Amino acid sequence: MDAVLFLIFAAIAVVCALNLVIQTHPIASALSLIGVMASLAAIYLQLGGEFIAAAQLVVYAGAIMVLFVFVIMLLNEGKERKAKRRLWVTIAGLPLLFVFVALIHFMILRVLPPSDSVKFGAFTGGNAEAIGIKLFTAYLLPFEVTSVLILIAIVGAIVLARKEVD
Amino acid sequence: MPYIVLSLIKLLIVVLVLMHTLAYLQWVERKVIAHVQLRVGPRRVGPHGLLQPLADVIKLVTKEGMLPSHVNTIFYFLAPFIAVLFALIPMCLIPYGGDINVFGIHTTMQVTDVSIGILLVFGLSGMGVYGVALAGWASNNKYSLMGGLRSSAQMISYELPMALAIAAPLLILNTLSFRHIVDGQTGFYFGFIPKWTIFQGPVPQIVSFVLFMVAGFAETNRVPFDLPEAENELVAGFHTEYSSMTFAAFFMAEYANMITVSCIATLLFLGGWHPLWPEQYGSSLLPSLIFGVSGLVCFSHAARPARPFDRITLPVFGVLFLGLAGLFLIPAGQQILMPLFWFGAKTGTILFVFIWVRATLPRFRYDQLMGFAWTFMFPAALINLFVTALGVALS
Amino acid sequence: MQLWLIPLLPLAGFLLSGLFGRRLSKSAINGIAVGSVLLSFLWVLKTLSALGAFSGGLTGAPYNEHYYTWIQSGTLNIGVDFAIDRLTAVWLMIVTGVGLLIHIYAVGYMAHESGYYRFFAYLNLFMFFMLVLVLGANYLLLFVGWEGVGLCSYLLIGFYFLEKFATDAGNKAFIVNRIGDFGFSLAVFLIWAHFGSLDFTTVIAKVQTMPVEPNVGWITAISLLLLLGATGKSAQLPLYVWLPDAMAGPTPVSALIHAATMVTAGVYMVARSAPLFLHSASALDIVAIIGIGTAFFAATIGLAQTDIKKVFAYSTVSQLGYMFVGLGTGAFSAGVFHVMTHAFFKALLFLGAGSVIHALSGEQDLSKMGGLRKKIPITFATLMCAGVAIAGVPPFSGFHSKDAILAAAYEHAPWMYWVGVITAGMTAFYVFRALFLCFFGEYRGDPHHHPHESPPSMWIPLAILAVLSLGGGYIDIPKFLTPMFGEPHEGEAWLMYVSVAMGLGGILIAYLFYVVSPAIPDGLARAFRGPYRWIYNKYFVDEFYDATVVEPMIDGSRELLWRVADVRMIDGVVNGAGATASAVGGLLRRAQSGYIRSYAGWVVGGAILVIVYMGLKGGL
Amino acid sequence: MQLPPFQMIAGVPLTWYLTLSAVLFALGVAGFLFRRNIITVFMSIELMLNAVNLSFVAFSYKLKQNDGHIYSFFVMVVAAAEAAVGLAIILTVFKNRQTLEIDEVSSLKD
Repeated sequence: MDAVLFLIFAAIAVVCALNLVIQTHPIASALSLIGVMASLAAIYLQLGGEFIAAAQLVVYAGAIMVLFVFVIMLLNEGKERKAKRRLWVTIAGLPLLFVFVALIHFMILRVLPPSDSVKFGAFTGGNAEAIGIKLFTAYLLPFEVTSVLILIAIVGAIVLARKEVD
Repeated sequence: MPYIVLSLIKLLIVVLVLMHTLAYLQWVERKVIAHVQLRVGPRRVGPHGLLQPLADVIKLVTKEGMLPSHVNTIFYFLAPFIAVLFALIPMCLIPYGGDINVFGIHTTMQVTDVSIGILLVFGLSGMGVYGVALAGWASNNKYSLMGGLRSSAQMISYELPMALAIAAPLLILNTLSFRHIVDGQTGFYFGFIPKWTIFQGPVPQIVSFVLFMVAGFAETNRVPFDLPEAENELVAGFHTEYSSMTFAAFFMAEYANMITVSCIATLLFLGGWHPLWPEQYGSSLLPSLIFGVSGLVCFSHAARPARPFDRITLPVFGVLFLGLAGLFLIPAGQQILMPLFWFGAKTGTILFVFIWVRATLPRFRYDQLMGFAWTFMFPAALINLFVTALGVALS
Repeated sequence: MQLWLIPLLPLAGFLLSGLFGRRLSKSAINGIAVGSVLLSFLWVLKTLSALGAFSGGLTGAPYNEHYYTWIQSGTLNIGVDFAIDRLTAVWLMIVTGVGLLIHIYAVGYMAHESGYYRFFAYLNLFMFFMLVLVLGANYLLLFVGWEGVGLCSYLLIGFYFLEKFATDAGNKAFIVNRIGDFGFSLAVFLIWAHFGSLDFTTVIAKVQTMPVEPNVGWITAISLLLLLGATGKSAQLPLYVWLPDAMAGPTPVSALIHAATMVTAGVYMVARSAPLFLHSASALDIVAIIGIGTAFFAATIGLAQTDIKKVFAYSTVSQLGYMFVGLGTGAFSAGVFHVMTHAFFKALLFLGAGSVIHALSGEQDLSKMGGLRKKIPITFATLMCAGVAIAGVPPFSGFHSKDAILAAAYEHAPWMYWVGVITAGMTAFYVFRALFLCFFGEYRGDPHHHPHESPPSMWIPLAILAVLSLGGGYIDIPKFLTPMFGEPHEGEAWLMYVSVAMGLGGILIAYLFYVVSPAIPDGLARAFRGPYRWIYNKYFVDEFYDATVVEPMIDGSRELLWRVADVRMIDGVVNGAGATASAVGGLLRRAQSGYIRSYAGWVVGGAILVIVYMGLKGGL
Repeated sequence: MQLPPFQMIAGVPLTWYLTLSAVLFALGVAGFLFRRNIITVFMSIELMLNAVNLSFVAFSYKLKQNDGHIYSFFVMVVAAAEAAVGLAIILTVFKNRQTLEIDEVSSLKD
């Protein structure tokens, strides 16, 4: 059952990610990215990360991507024009990526014993309470710093995007 | 796997009930607005227009779907799908009552209980915006685009105060699962004031309840926040180019969102399915009383019919109501029905408020809308949250 | 006892009038400047009376206050300590008392000058550093004060920084002092290396245990280096040249810094480290010889000067020489005594000269004065008091101190006594020459100009100082300092008569020359043209220094350091670095295509390489 | 949370999750390298971040401690900030150059 669920969502994620790369239209890419995120949220649930799953939905899919879609619609650029693709990128890039994945997979297999496997609900440390406690005790300072970062980001975004009032 | 089967059964029930509620909610809305405006409202199809929703559905299904030219077909059809999807999913997470035993099976009146239910519902309903925005963008029409942009901006803006308003009662109840939220509101002060979060100490959450409701209006694009479909500015906003089923989908989505918001409000602030006053003062007799009285009223009207066919219809309703009243008196039925009754009553009240407001208030201007969100709602919610946190910390 | 208040009050004054002076009114600045000095003077009085300095107390070890550890490194441990013993007490009284008078005087004198607040800020700052110098309980604090007063003197000499000569004089003073300070700092290093501490008490205690050095050794070296510093600050041979030029500054500055207080810092330093000198056979003699040489030398120059302030400046140099004679002949208390009396009458002389200049609105040339006796009677009277005091006429202050020094000198070496006596005669002569030229005879200045008496804020300090320089001799400093420098020994009576006779003789000759028959001096000058030209041109010392030291230095800097070291080497290195960097950058620029995706490609490649490496290395 | 009754079934190897995250990451890189629309490139970055998050969560499952979750939470927050600023920058770029072609904004000048 676990395997089935995982495979379903993993398939969705990979297909959506591929779509993201292949599609020439930003909106399509954005939607497929949302798909990736949603399926990842499901996978997080499977890994016992309830809070992270919810955060994934609320923050990523619910807020960030809305922002993206908003901007895409605002600019409404349309399809990506077919331009002279710089050749070496294609030639070098694709094999490079395959090598990349292969290497990582090789390493993963080498480092991790295949024995340990994921069972749904075997790890409950990821519920909101545990995360909250950890976040406000051990990781208090990073948390505060991050909030300051957010504040700065807000100000920066406003400064950048507002019309110059002459 | 009994679990799966059970879930499927529950799902079926929920969907059926929901669909009918959606259909009839629209009838109710039309009726209520009509009466507010001193009109009669739909009454041709069936007695008191009771079959109107059926007619509408048939019409929408059979009507030809217009596909405007130059639209981005995929997204054009994807949009209503997304909208409906994310409007309906949250229904699976909402509990309508406590634990029950039916035919020896012990289960809960809820499709699935997630320990972070409210967060999940929040996230999912937040994703409904894609439907609207995409629809606006895909139908290749400047009014629609305006509508889509407006709705996405509006949703993002109002999600903040909404989240903050939700956070305050969660602080008091100290859980994220709907079930525990409701359990946290059991009991009464001095034996008669219910321990709902709007009354519960240390800090009664009336403010955040109001804020939540206002934000809910905005999230569901209801009057006075229905800028995305402001007729007099944008024809019909994001669904200008939609007709027949696709249009119906958006319609459904809007009502489903309304119901979701009302349910969350009920669960979070109004104590879910807990009665308004304790058993020993006969709260369990209330439904029988109401239905009984309405049944008698029906009979009395049937005696002096205003319209000829009332002579047939009203007695039927009278019997129906009296039957319901009897049903509520059966002890075995009570442990299932009472929670549903109270839950439905509270949710219904809130839905009525939705309709009432729509019939009453004018629409915001767009800048007012945003300004309201950022300069009033957000600070107010923050302050409320702060005060609550202070109270919780001190108690 | 809050010793720190004493220096900090003037510092506060400096900060106030220095930071906000531009906005403050003149009266406010007067209040701040004079008030701060007055307060610190009163605090000095309170502290000293509390320590029993006036009632025979404070005889033993100095009263010390430790504030915090300033430098703590290895065995080097220097604290910010202030200490008071009787020597310090004398200086505290002189500095704050005379300083107060001169501040009051300056209020009147500077009334019409621009940069009013600047002047008083500097003056207060000087008071602060001088008090730190006097109060400091170790050589480093002493050095801090030492440099501080040097800075203030530089600033105040160059106060009229629009005139070239003023700035030049400032630079000269500063640079010449550097030579002395160089010696002083070396001495401090040696002291630490040799005694392992810089606190006066420790150093002196350690010295007391050592035998007197028969011939040159550590202690002699230290003493001579200290002496070098002293010659710089106290304008002794060969470094006296800066002091006469220092008269470019306003007259109160000349009175306070270059007559009464700062220039006596050298004396203070030598007296403070008396045990060091006493433990070296040769050092003391050298001190004495330098002193007497300076005294005589400066006196001869003073004979022929025509600028009134220059005359007094050279007399200052020569009087300082006297003090060193006192120190060098072992009569430290006599030297200190002379410091005090000299502070009185020399300050008075300068302030009086200032008053004259003020009356003539800036005229300093003696040949353009004369007959001012009637015009500015108070100034005349006070200056006369100063004159008799410096001439050593009994029973006035100068007589007592100078007599004590000469007696000690005779005991040390008779020839020194005779030179000293002659110098005393010359002193009396040139001082009264100046006074007669100024006050008697006919008014030789611009006839349309009408000299006027100075305001009370100026002549009241004059009057006070006059009283002090007349009666100051009865403040028996040698007796006061007995616990530190031992009993002062009385010389035979005839020595005293001779010196007094010389003094009176000098006055008489001056009267004869410049009042009775003014023709004689010109005749003499014509008769001995050669020597006169030498004296008149100050023995061409400045020219000599220019030729031997300054010019070679400048040429060397220009030719070697600038043309070769700076342009060729340093600039070469810097430019070379820059050129190399730009060349490398030109190469690296090719990678900087501006196409973000190519950068990303590089990053991915790098990541893969890393992974491959780790995989091969079998790490992880 | 209440555990559903099918937890006794043998689970999924952890390596699958990590491989999935590797694949997603590689796809993100690919998108970054091949797409020329700034926004798409930006989204590819987000994809990479997601992939990394996945491995964080997977590892914290292996180690049975939720630090990984917290890291991925921080990643999300930072991503939010990044998105806000980045999109604002994109808007400005578009305002100044009327293009989203990443190769046409290759020069730092003008």
